[in-house]
Amino acid sequence: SEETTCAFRDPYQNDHGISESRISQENGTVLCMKGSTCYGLWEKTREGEIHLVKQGCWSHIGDPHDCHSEECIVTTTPSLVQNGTYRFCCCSTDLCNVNFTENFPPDPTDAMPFNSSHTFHRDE
Amino acid sequence: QNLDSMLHGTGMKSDPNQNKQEDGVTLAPEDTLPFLKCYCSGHCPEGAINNTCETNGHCFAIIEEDENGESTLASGCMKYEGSDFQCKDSRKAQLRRTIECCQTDFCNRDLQPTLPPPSPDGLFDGGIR
Amino acid sequence: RHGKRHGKKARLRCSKKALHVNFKELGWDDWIIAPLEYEAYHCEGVCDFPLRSHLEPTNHAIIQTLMNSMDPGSTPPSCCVPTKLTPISILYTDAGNNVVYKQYEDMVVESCGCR
Amino acid sequence: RHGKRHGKKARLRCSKKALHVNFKELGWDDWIIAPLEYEAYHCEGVCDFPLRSHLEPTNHAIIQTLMNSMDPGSTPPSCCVPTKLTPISILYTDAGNNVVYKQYEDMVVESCGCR
Repeated sequence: SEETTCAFRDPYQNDHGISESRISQENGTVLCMKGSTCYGLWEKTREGEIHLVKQGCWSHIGDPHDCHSEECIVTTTPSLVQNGTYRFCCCSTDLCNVNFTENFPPDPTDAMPFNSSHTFHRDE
Repeated sequence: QNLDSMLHGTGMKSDPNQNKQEDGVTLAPEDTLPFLKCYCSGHCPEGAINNTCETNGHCFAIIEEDENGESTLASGCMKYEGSDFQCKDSRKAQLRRTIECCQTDFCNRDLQPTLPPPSPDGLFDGGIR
Repeated sequence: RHGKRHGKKARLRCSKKALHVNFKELGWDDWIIAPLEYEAYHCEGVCDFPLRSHLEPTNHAIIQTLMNSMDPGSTPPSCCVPTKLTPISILYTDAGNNVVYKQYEDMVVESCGCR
Repeated sequence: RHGKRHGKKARLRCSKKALHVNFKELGWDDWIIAPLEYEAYHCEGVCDFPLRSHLEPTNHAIIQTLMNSMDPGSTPPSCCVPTKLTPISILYTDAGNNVVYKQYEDMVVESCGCR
């Protein structure tokens, strides 16, 4: 598969393993190695506000079925980190990680259904 | 039967610890040489002197209970690679145990981890510090 | 009768098997953000004589296998273990609660062999 | 009680053990000139949690060990195998009855680990 261009954001500058030459700071993109996909991480507060946390290359997929969709769709229930407010997704087309949609089973213990299936845009 | 036909003259190098440097990425912690000295008991490396081992990761102490309810305290060296996983351990291990990690010379000599309380359903909520 | 043992359960030879790892079940969904599960595979099965080439045996494994077939009581067989592994990417929060993207090496079995 | 288990045989942890190889007993003294025996060592013992640094565990071996301690029935432990091997030189006669000197790689265990 060809190289993929992904949206890139790493406020902590602590990504391990991405060489500077592949990052274009002006338009906030990164050229990912062959076979890589894109990922995005957002924080969605209880009030529904969306904050971009991180975006970049997802180079090694744990599960062969993961990350092959053309859009960035949050399909798994978020982890407990940050009280479950993080939204993670990965996808395989150029700049597919600019925004995300949610489509995961609501957490049974959660009173308010916190998942709705519509698109959230990148922080401007 | 001829050893030659079975054995290969120039066998494959099986050095699992090649230095994994990729397009300019500096030496990762997992590839640094041992620098930390730890106290070891229970299972020291071959040739260890004065119960001392060396590592590029963490020292640890672990208390664990065996099938007969007998508990043992052991300590030693843990490699950097995978220490995220080993120091956090899993709370769902079948046998009760607690592991503690630290990163200064011989810091594990005085660690006294305590067993987690048994949980009602027989499994326990393993403690990790 | 090529390769068939009638009446006796064919012994499972060294090969790659499934091993689904669920970080939530390990209790790590309080520091790992993604992925929360992945397929790691594992290696299982006997390493018996002759060791096939796809098992990439070392010379030592070949010698040990021969010694085991001569006297199983005194020498254990060689062991079925991963010979090629690949990494996975993990997003997690570190001790300072920073979100870190890291490539963890040797997390997924690509092939098994006798060593 | 540091590291002692009274009354119960301490489980043998992964370590290097003797394995004396005698080419004569293998019936190879009709083509191997020298050496006719050598010490190959072998690796034996349990790989249990936590995997010490001298056992050079891979991340996969660590994850598999953790999964085994959660459910020994569904996931086997990682295996104690050679992680460093060294060669030996052998003098033998080939099919054309020529005397050949060859270095055979990976014939002697230098260190063991869990994989």
